[in-house]
Amino acid sequence: MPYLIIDNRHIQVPRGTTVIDAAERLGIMIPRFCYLKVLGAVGACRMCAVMFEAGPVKGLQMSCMVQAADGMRVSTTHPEAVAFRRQIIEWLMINHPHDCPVCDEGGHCLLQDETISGGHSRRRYTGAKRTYPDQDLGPLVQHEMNRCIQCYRCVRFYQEYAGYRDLGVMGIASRIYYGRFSDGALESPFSGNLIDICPTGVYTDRPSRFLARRWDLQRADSICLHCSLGCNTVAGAHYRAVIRQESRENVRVNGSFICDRGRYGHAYANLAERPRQSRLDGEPAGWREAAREAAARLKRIAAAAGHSAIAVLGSARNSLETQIMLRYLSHHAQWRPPRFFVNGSEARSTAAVVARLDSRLAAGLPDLEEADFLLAVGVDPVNDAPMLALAMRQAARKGAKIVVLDPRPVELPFAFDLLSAGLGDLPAALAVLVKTAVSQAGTDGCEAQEKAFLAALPGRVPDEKLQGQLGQAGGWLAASRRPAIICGSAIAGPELAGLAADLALLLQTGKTPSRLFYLLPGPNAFGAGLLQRGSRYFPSLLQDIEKGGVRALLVVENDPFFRYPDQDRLHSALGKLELLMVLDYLPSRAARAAHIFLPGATVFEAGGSFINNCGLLQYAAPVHEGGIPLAQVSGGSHPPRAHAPAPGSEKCPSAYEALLFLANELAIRPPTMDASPWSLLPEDFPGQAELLAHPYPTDGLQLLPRLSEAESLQTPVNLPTSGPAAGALTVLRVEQTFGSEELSCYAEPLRQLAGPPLALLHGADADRAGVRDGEQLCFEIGGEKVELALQVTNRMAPGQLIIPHHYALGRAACRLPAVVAQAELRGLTGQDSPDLPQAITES
Amino acid sequence: MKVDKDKDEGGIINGLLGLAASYRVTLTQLFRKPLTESYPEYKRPLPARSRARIILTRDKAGGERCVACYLCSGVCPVSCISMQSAEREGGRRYAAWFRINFARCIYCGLCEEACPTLAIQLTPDFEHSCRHPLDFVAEKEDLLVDHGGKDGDYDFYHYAGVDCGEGKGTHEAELPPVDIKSNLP
Amino acid sequence: MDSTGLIILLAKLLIVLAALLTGAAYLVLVERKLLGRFQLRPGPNRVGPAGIWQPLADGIKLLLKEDTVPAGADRILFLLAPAVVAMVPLLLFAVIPLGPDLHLANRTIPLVISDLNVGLLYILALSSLSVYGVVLGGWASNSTFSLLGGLRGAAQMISYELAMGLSLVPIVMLAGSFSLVDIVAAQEGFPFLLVQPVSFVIFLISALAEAKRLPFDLPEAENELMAGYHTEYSGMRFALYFVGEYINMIVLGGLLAVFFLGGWHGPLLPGPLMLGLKIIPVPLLLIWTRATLPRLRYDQLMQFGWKVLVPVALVNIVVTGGLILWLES
Amino acid sequence: MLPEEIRHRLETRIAASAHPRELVVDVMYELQNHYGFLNDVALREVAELLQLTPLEVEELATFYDFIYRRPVGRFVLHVCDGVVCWMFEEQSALDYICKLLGVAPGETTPDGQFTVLPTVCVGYCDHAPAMLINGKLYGPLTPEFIDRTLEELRSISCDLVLCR
Amino acid sequence: MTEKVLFLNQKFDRPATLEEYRENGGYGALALALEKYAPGQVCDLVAESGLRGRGGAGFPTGRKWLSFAGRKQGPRYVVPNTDEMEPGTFKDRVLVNCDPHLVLEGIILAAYAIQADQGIFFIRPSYEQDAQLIEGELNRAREAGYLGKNILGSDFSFDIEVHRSAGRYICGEASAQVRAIQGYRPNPRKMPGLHLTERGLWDQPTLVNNAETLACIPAIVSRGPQWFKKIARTPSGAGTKLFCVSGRVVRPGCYELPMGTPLREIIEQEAGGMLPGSEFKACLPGGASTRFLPKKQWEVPMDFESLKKIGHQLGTSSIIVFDHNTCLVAATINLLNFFVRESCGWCTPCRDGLPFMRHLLLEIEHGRGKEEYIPMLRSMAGQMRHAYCAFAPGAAEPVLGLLEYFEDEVREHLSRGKCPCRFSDAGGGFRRKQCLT
Repeated sequence: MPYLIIDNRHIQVPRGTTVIDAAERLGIMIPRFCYLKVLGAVGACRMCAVMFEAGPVKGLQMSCMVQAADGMRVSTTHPEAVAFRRQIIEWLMINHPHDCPVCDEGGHCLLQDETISGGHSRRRYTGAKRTYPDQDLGPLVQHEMNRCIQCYRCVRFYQEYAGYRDLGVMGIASRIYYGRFSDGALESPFSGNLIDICPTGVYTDRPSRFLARRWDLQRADSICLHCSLGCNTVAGAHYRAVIRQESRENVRVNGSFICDRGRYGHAYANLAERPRQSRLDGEPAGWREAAREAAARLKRIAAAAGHSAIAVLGSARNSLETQIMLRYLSHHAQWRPPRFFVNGSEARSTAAVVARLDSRLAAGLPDLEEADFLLAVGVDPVNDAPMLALAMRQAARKGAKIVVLDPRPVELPFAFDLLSAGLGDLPAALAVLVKTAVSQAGTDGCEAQEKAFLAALPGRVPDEKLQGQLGQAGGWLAASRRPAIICGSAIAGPELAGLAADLALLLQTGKTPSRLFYLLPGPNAFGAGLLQRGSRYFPSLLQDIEKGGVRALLVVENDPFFRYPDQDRLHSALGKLELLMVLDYLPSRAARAAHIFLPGATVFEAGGSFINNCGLLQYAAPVHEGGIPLAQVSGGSHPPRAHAPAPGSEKCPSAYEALLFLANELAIRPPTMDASPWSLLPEDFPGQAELLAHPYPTDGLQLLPRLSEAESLQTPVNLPTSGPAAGALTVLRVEQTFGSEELSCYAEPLRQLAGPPLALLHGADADRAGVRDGEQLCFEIGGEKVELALQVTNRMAPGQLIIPHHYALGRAACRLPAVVAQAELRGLTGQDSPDLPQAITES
Repeated sequence: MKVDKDKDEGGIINGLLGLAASYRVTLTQLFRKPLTESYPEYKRPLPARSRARIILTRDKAGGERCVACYLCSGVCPVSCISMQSAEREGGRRYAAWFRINFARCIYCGLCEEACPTLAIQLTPDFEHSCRHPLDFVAEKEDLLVDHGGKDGDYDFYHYAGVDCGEGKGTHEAELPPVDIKSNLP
Repeated sequence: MDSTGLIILLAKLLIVLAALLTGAAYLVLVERKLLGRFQLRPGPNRVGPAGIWQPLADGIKLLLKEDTVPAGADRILFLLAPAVVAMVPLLLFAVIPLGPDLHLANRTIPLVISDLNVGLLYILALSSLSVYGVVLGGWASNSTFSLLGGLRGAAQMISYELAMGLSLVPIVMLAGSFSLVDIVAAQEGFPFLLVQPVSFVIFLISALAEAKRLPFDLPEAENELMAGYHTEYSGMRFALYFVGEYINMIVLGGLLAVFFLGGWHGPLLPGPLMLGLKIIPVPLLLIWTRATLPRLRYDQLMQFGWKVLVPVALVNIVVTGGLILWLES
Repeated sequence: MLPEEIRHRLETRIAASAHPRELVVDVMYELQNHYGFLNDVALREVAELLQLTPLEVEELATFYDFIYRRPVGRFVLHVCDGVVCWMFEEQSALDYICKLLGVAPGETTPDGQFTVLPTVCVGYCDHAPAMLINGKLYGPLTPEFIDRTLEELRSISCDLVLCR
Repeated sequence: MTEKVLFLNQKFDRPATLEEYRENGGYGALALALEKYAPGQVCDLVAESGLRGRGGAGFPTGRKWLSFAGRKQGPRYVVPNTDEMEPGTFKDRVLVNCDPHLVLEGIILAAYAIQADQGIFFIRPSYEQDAQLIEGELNRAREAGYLGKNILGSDFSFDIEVHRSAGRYICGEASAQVRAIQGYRPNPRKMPGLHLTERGLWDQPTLVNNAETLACIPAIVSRGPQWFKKIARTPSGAGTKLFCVSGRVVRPGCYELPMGTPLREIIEQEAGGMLPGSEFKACLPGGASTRFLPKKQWEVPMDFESLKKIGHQLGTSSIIVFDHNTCLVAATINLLNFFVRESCGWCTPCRDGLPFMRHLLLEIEHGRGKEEYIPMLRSMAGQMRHAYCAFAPGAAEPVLGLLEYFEDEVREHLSRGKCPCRFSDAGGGFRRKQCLT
């Protein structure tokens, strides 16, 4: 632990800390441009020069390039250092344009700050300024090269840190140019971080271009809801619209960055078509009026058909407060327990994850970065949860071996081994891999139970090539010291999640501290999983509706039509309901079909707590009051002068408040008058005591159920070893980085990037079907047609047809069941032949 | 108490004499001619730098000078300026709408100080009164004038180094855009 | 009292009231005009020629203004306080003799509304009452400024009332009566000013302080307390404070004339006119003083009242008494 | 398109290399020689051969001065303007050549024969002033020498390519 | 006649062949070393000889080699640096053209000393003719068994390939050169506390040495380090040195002379003195990135230490001679022009500071200078020493020299409001600027 003195203040820092970081720990912010802690030091800008007065290094040195050492005495205010830094600023400014007033960075610009704080105000350079042509970098990032001070941060992040190779540095000397080879959208799904990283205005936020200054924004700490990772953000609203989201550093979750889906996915909050008017049987009504009527009808139905004729559907995007209230309400009103998932597979997977993830195993993204072997099963990181890919890349950069076991043609920004296994083969393949690893590492110290478990695992998969690859990967796993298993839940069922946990446990008993990392189907799926105990899944509820057992359905922030395969069934079932009440902020189909609709508040207006995939409870603070954005009220010209609220702009209560209102109307009084959501927590909820003591932990609270040893290794070992019969295709509906997630698919720039949907097919299957790459295919499903361009690739597992959830596919694509066996496929297309050409007809 | 002692040094006589002298001074003023200029009958020409009604000026080519940088609204101590910036065809930044609430304005002139483009200027025109407070809210149409006001020659976009359709490197003290593919070393 | 006497009394009252109120109204104009000229401006000159209708316009304006009562104010006291302030000087004028008795159609009409044998005590008593107007107005407003103004007013008026009362003792000693008619009568030969200059000065200063005018306007010091005890008043109630103040100035002139300048006694002119001539310079002097002197500091004000005026007045009493004894003996 | 023979040769070399990226300059030279300069098509081919992105090749191509990203003539005259040559001719050799050929520095003669480029010291200071034509050094330059050399070059039918 | 080490086989009109080289004892040192010396002993010999790097920095070669002991296993590389692009420097071209096998033997000995597996001969594009020569000679050496598997029957295997650069001065910097070879942008890159000898090419230990340095090795091995050290004329020097004399002298060229030969002697005797009509005004003693050396100092012995004592550097020992007619402000502008153009653009002082300095000097040269420019130039040139690599400090050296020894000339520009030189016809038939005074 080196002990040094900076500006006459003493500090002890861990070995390997640079002097610039040591100073930062003391609160001394040494000016810098090229240095970023996560990217490391390169010493290009020379801005962080300080004077080393004593110790192993002497003289003026860059504080980012010198590691703290014992006996150092450093002065950041030494006249020579100050003079040098002033000189650097002057050099940097000789070509910097005079455009701060029209630059979106103005007001939060590092260059601006350091120029002013350095005292550079008079231009001594009389020569002309260098200019550059700009490039079109796509809908997210605006390029303005004239402002560049050549700090190399952007390329270092883009190429070295994120691993994408289409933005770089060109030219030489004072003609250095940062850009792409030619105009075009940046390929990286992390490109938005360039905006945060750039110390000046070369890269600025394009969707919010020219909309506001940072100082005018209403800003608050928020949480990204576009996947289950729970990345931390800062959202900024202006004139009643959320216009910008930036990453917020949290070393436990996302580090310093966020992905573009998270950064730009907030457009749903500002939609012109966002429902803001309560409706009663299709007619506009006041919010209270509608809510009272809802309560009255619920009472009537309960009186007529019993309490259990009322069911509740929450979602994985509910805040935890809402979920708790839903459960409390349905419990005390003696309704059916709430469901949170439309998709039965998702519900079961989440249940398995919540049941199996415990603190011994749970890893966060930073833990993955430290792993030396990563095994990802049933995950397509860039598409499912992009920030996961970034964390995996950091592990890869440190030399970790990475193996992905998935049916999809997974692309990642680093070198890895893709083992293509069909969806049905995944559990078996995983079992084979781990069995190989454990047997290679030796099973000493294993209890009999574990040995039996191991023995029961399948030892082979049918595919010879895959078998070989699995053996090799098993060898790497056996040799690793800090492995981690990443398991997805988007396509794979609960068996995989359970097996992954078993295997992680097994490896841990084998003296390897292995970690486990799950992905979940929603920002608060973990909360839903914790609260859905005892409740059955949505499909069974649908049956009850059809049978007439359920006569009222309360849907809170969910749209069954968005993902439920059989749209017609859903439609007719919901039509049978006496009361369909929907509470949401999205213009969803369910909202349109509702008898009573109550507009909801987004996370930016209401805030809320969410539990991410690792069981970390985090709080998103409300950012602004909400209401119709000023731009929509005014239609582009100046807004009205009168102070009266615009029609429909009354503040929408959050789902929690709406449910509380409903509970009051139904005479269900919460135990405490202030009605803190946490006071309604079920007693078996993990971390309940802590939540009651510290209701909103600022840095997140790990909520993992305590698991007993007895619960481990419980997966039934008779795993399926093959998928549907030969000749049939398994249809996979998959996430896509942009354009498939429920909230972010409303963001126009992301839709542009998503492009048209593609159907993916293995080369062998395509040959059998006689279709070629790039062909336009027409799927006929129940009389509706879906057109998709076909992409043939051999990087995926054979026997699968991969179709993205895509906003452009509309409701027809929703009808595709996640997995179709041969017979179902036939039924789906309405044809009898089991052969592929009938399943896929050329348009 | 000490103060009084010091003050008392002159004695009562001196005090009374001083009192009398001040009465004399005021009395002599009474018989002087008032200096007042009767306002509506006589309007005194005000210096150009007087701070009254605010205008938005134009550059020489007739374009709006305002680039909606939010500096005036940021510096305004009474928050009477609001605007929405937007991008015009060709990349010029401008104010889609721009509003000053003169009922709030204290005519301090900080907005003019802050304006980097000399767009917002205070004028000597102080005569405006309305019956209804909302009539004091001036929109861009009301604020825009067809001249350059003070320093009418300055055109921010000639120095700013941003491309507004004329192409890079065409403005004051700029080199032609760098061609990174050039064969020249 | 017979009915004629009653009619005569009412006529006297009417005349006095009309003269006082008009005088007060125009005194406002005169003050504004004079202050304007002291400051090299013309003063009000827009309403009518040279602004002569200004008091009328002010009156109409004030009458039409909304009468607001602040939230949390003690409503009754708040409404009453201005009335007290305005009433006190009006009542004071009741004992001021306006001239010699008038003999008309074998009736002797005394040119005084009421010749109280304890007139002087009546004056002292009433002037103490005006403290209430200030204190209650200040307190009832439920405002910090008003409360501070009221407090200052109370302290100041009570302090200077003492000096004022003491300064009048020699006059009583000289006149041998508390009746103002008698005091005026005692000055038939020479005004008391000549024998009691010290009393005159003390009375003048104390009266200035009682009237809360510059340099003693601490209760309403604009730059500290907005408008002091009447900060929260608006419309006619606000005006009442000013009516009171300006009538007070006239009454003060009357008292000075009665106590020190021989009342209505004078050559050539009839009594009431003579009295009027003696009254007029006093408000003018007060206005001149306002244009000349700056406001005192609070501690200076108190020090001056207690440490200078009161002892000097006491000494004056002793000296006067001694002299009277010596002269009589 | 790249002739199969060159492509094959390069692919063989790349396959044999432990670090294919090491060959990027050689491949760029090769394609530059084939196309005359490294145009965008060539650059994409380099990227494809080495499994780089076009950008990664561009990063290098725009760095080096002997990789031509703009069309050049049959002969590229790198006229030295290092301090020693400058001492002898004070820019005049470059001016003289430009005047003679009627082009500005960096331009190519209309007949596509010559491109004139100023260049840093070519390491021929003992024969200053000097220039480099397609990898061959010439010096010391005099007006007569330049006239003669250019005439000779014009009459050469084949390309004198050592390096370009 | 002084001892020759490097130009022993000089033929003047053509390179010496392998046979000619062998006749004079060529490859004897290699055979000797393989037979008699362990790799570490070769390093010791070099360390004992006092040989210092000839590429400009003058780092003791032996110390660099010895640091390889104990480095991580795996392939090691030797990179003979023949990328001399500094104006006025051409010694490596002459050396390679004179005796290619001498350089090759040096490389092989170095490889043996540090147990390298692969040599990469890095050559600049304007030396294409030399690159082809080397490629031919490499084949001959391979055929003769000096390269390849099991050299001369020993168990030491080593081979050399030629890497052609595509230009740019910065590629001469060791870490940039390593990146250039790997196919990355050749920016110098340092990692705190890590040297190339630990993590160089492909993260393996790498030795980057100037070709001339390596060419000294055979003589050191075969004739002994003491002999080598004693050739020098000053005790602080060791061995001989190639001096490139260029500029306004009668016989510009490359001369091998013992270390410590006085500058005046080199110019007046070896280079034949100044051209007719020219007077010595100043010279750059070690290439473009050293200070101007005025006439009063020209008796200095040319070796690292002696020059350092009077505030100069030996650099690449390329002596560029300016005569009394040359405007040194203009010359400095020319030098800065070179540095501005060749900066890799990595760090701020170099990328933006050098153009600023050039701008100031251009203003002075064109008579628009201001008095304040001189302190500005001085301070900026001083700040350059905190740049990332040695490039920018080198670029600032001529400016510092100009301001130190020829400030009067700069001030004359200011006071006259123009350059005190005019154009005249002189020197090789081109118009040339001449100083009026």
